[in-house]
Amino acid sequence: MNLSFSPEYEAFRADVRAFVAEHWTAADAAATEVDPDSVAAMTGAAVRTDERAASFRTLAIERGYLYRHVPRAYGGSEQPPDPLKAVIIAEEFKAAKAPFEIMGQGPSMLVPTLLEHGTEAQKQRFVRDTLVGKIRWCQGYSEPGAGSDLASLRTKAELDGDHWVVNGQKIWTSSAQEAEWMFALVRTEPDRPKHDGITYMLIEMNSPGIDVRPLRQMTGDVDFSEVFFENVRVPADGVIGERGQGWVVSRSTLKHERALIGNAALQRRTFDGLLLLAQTVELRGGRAIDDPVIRDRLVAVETRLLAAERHGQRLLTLSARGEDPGFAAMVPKLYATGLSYDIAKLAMDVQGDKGLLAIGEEQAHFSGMFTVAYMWSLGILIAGGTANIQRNIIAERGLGMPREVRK
Amino acid sequence: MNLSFSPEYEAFRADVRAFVAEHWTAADAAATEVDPDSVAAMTGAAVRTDERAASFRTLAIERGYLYRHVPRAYGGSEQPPDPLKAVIIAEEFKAAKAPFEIMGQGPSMLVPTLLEHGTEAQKQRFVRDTLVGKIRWCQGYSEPGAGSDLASLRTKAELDGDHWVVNGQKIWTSSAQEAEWMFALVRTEPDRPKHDGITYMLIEMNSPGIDVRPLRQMTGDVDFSEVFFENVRVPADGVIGERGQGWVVSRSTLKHERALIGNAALQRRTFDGLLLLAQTVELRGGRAIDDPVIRDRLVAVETRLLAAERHGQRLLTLSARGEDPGFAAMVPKLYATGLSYDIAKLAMDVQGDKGLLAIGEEQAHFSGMFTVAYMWSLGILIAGGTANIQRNIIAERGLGMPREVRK
Amino acid sequence: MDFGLSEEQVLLKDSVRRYFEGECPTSRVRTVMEGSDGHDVGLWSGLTEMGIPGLLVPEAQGGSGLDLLDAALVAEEMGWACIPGPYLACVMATVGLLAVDDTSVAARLLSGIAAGDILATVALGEDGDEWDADRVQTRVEGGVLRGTKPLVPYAASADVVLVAARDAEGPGLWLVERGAGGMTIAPLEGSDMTRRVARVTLAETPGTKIASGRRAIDRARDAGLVLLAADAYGGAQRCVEMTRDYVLTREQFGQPIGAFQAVKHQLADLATQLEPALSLWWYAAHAYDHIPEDAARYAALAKAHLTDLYDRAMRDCTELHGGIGFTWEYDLQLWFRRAIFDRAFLGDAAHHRQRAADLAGW
Amino acid sequence: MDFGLSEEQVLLKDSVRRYFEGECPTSRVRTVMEGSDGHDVGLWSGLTEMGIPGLLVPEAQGGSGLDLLDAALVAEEMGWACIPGPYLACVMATVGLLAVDDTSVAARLLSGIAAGDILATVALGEDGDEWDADRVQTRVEGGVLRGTKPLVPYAASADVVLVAARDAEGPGLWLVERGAGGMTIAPLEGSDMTRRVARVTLAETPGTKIASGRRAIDRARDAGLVLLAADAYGGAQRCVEMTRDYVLTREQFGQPIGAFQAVKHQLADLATQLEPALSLWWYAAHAYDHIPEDAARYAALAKAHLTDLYDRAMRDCTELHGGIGFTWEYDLQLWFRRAIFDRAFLGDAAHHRQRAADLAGW
Repeated sequence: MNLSFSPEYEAFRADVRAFVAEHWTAADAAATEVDPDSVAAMTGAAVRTDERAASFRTLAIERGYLYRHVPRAYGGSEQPPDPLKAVIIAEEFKAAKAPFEIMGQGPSMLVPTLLEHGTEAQKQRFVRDTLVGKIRWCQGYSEPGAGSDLASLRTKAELDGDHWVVNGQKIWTSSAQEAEWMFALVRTEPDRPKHDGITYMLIEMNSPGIDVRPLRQMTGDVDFSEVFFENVRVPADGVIGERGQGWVVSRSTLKHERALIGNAALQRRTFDGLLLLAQTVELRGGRAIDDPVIRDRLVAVETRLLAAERHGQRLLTLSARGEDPGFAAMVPKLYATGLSYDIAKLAMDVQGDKGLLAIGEEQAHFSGMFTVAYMWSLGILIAGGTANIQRNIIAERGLGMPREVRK
Repeated sequence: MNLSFSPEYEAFRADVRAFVAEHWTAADAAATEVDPDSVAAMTGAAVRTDERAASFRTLAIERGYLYRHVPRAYGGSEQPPDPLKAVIIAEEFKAAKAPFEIMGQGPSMLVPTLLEHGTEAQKQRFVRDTLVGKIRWCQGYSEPGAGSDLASLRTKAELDGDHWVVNGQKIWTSSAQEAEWMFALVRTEPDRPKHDGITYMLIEMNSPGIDVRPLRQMTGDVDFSEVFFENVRVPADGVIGERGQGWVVSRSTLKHERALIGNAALQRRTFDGLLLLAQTVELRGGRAIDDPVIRDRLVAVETRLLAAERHGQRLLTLSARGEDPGFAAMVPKLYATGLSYDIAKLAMDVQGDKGLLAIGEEQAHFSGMFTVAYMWSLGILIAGGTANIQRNIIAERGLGMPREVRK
Repeated sequence: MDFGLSEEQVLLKDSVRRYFEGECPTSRVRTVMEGSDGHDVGLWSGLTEMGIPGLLVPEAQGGSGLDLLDAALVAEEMGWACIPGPYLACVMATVGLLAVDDTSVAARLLSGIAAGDILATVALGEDGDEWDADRVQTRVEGGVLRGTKPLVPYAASADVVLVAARDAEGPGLWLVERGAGGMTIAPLEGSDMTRRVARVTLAETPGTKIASGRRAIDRARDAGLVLLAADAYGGAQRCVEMTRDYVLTREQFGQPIGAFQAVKHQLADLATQLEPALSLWWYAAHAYDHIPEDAARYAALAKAHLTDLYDRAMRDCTELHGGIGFTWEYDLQLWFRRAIFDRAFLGDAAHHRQRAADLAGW
Repeated sequence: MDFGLSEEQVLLKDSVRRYFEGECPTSRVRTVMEGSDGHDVGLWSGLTEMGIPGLLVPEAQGGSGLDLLDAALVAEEMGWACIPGPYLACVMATVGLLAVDDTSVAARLLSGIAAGDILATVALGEDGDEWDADRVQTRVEGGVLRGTKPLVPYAASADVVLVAARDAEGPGLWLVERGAGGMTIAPLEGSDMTRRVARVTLAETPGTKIASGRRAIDRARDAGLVLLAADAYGGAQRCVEMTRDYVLTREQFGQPIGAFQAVKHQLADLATQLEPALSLWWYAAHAYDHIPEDAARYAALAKAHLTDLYDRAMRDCTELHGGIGFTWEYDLQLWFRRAIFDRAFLGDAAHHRQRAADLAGW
């Protein structure tokens, strides 16, 4: 066990740091500052995608720092897998507030799918533009009748000459209003049961017949939409993988999504805010953090967070060593969702009676940002498969317990 | 809402109190004292069954105070149902430490069954002697392969002339060593599936072919046994209800058992001990109860206990009014089992490092009695159907949710 | 010995529930939420016709002279139906007035409250989550009040505010009329817009002392605690019912999700924890009027326990709903917001548990 | 950057596990439990041959000079296999000796420990759950010790006892040899008879001061905390595995009970909580030797968290076993007892959380 980096990696870190220092100035970094009390800081929404950021990203790709798993032919930097270098790059870019890989569903979900299942033409057409943010994507999986159970999808596509004609409805589509394209699962073989007959399809969002209706959330914000399809025509070549094989094609992307949500960075950010809050708020004549019951709860959630972070280091090590992480890789998401809720709930309690004030109310502590975290912690419970689905997977695939008996 | 008793009931209380004062003297009460620190006090095991107690019970039955639901013809006092009078009698007897109804499985489980399903001869033969403790019973339901799932019973009885011949094994039989008789469920129709073909049978424990093997528990005590049957002969008339109808006959008794376990009296006793412990134990220079985290947990469990107790009063009121308690009657057991564990666990923590000392170790606080409570709280989780079975019942019968899908 | 509701109480509950079902569906709740003052005058006058604001007002002042339990049963129904408005403020002010020294002033106000002519509220807490009468910092000297009350329910709508303050003799209750000089009312946005609060600043504001000592303040607070507990119970029960209905309808993997054992057990656990809690707040309400030695302690216990359960119910019910429960349009979020209010207002669960330990003399 | 075990560490774990599987099934554990001193000399000498008592002893004194992480991996395996004996005492004494001022005495003892000739233990805590060096009451005046140490591991078997005490200069560590005058050792019965404790009374008992200040005491305690965390992890993992195997075998209602969703989810939740906790105690062990600023705090966090989880694991696993898990004959109860020891010894979870908050300077 050795938590420092070897000289080889330290040299690599120095290179990265020098590169960033040269190409992303203090002035750039200052222009990226986000008010630490803001809702954007809490939810991690502040990512720069302007021209300045795009040109920096292009340089960083050339240098081999971003999109390392993507071939140069498609706009990546095509580096041999090295999880430690990846961590070093992420740390250095973050420290300098420099633009990093865009974390949206396009680069993190669609691109791996295209690389694995797409045709040469599809890769050329989409990957590069997606990586630098020129094409933004939304995901069309969930439907009103198919949340956890994607096999029940009803949105259908029928072949009419050289086009598919799509009819149906998607729901919980994030960024549907901004996205130029959607990657979607649609049913193309209605007579085949369940998982069979689903096709993975790319749909341009400005196609006639698409109606995007924003869904307002509990927090009052709009992050999701319903998307309605009425005779939407999609060219026949807008399919990834084989027709009817969408289920298989989609499964690799889901894995990516889960890894994203299971990352403890969001919990760390909320916890650090909570700690500051507890040191700031005065309750009944003393700092909230000096209340022994709050203090005890604070350490208890911090301990779980530290365990999650160290667990992430263990997973990284397994990955760097090329070992199979097995069970260890299955738990982060379920672990993090419960933790998110408990951190946010404690933050609500730490505020005392002022916890009842709304998001954005200036009399509220930190403008009510912890109410966002609290409500989002419930959203996280739901995103990427509910906790019960996670428990099924962990029990069945992780612990080798019998599969569900179903009608 | 009125928590005092009406003059009519206060007059009744005065009668009971006078009766007890006359027939159960201070000397009798003193002889019944149990060391409050003892394990017996914790588990409520101290019940007098000697001659003096038996003669008092006989008088109390004559006066109409005990076994009020049992006809006089069978040794009860045959009173009109009146839950308030029942409560008053229990309170007054308890205050005077006077012998109350014997709480064993005979009076509380077998007697109601006999009264509902027994023949006249069976009632005459067994009820009276059971009520005064002359016949002690054990219950033969559980088997190694049939715990929660009684329909899987394998102990079988075959008719051979005018006797049944019993072969098989029972487990978790409490008081098997002391009991003169067992009431048991045995399979008499092996070709009929599941619940069908089970018969409710009375078996004399000194019959040849019965082997009782004590099961030592986690606590080190022996409260349960395994009972083996090898060609045990039982007279043909030793059956309650119809042959093959044992499942129906047994269900009424299970209801009684659950009500017993759901009662909050045991949790109250443990909590009162815990409170005394927390006020007595010194931790790091102060009373344990002054530790704010312990104090918070103490109030939290006390609140749940108070809710359980008030809930009992609500159920009593519903019963006294002749109203259907519905859902309210289904929850006490599950509620109490979780509470028992949390009270006992807190008691372990309140003791600090001395919580590691064993039951009976004199350096331990209260001779380690809370370790008994802690271990028993796990036993209670299991007794009378596991918590998961309770949750099924509550969800299905209480909340109207769908029954289990099974193979 | 009868630990249950009387026929009159059941009737009161039923009539209130029917009124809300008919008059205040969640569409109306949402309209009031979006309104400027969170006070639906039409709804309130309907309640006034039913005698609700005057439930606790003595018959001599035109009220019904009932107990806090009756008022709490109405609060339970408001929790069930998510009813917006100043009911909590009204009840807290009423019981405060019932405990004052100056009975003539009180009698006038109580008549007005029962008649629906006067909307009264209470300004008890202060910055730093301070709700205890002994820690009030608002000062009275020469007949004028100086201080800040950060969370006053329905201050902007109220005709009179009963202010906890202190003078040379210690804490007491002062009457401040609407529009009194130097009083600034800044409405705040809360997560729950069905119960409004405002920050009230008193700068040399004239007021009339109506009670000396902490009793009137304590009575108002304890009544508030019981009402919040009852509201939490009603709300949590409603959410369990909504969730039960939802999981029986919603199908996934070829069956209603309510057929999955995990879902059944989550709801069974929740319902099992809630059911006995009903008796806890019933008793707290009953003790408030009839068993003085238990009143303050059970009010604290009931508020702490029920708002903990409400929070847990909202977590579990939102999770069981999946995405729909996280939307603005679906009504579950209305109760989620209400749970936040019930939990935070008048001090949180751990604080009341600590008070309960102190009150027990542990 | 490598947060994982080395090949040597994996080998060490494997060889220890194989040794326990071959030599110490639970039948042997039960025999030792029932014995008078809880110390199986044969088992211990087998461990000595493997170099276990000397893992942390410098090579110069015949040990392996390894890290606390290595010792903790052995503790994990002991937790897994429920191994009885004085290993915890031995490690705590060893690290105490590594931190003393008088290195000549330490060198002699460390050689003996590594060779298996000397069994050493530590007497740190005092009545009232006092484990902090600054609160030690045992007094030293004129070269003799006076005080009581209520929970000394394996005092009855030990050749030397390192006693935390205080003289005019403050706290420190004294060496007391077996049979020293005025030392009374009263073995106590614990719930867990695989780790014995005794009450040691010192009445004018001669001792040699080997360390001044609190450092040696703190190091011994922190090592103990990490070892208890590792033991808890191993034990909890073993119980999850036993329970998984049991529910896959046990049939009810025509299927293994492990096919019921509720059972699956209970085990999945438990395993999910346990898995990241491994990394927590790994880091605590690593910090103990290599990251001084994190050492004390992570030791406290790991002990608190892992023993909380062990307790929860025992509750859930016992429940999932049903009646059999409550019997003396079934082995699950051996771990249940071990969980009680791990949780209580060296101070409970809430205490260590409070210490961790203080150590963070919050």
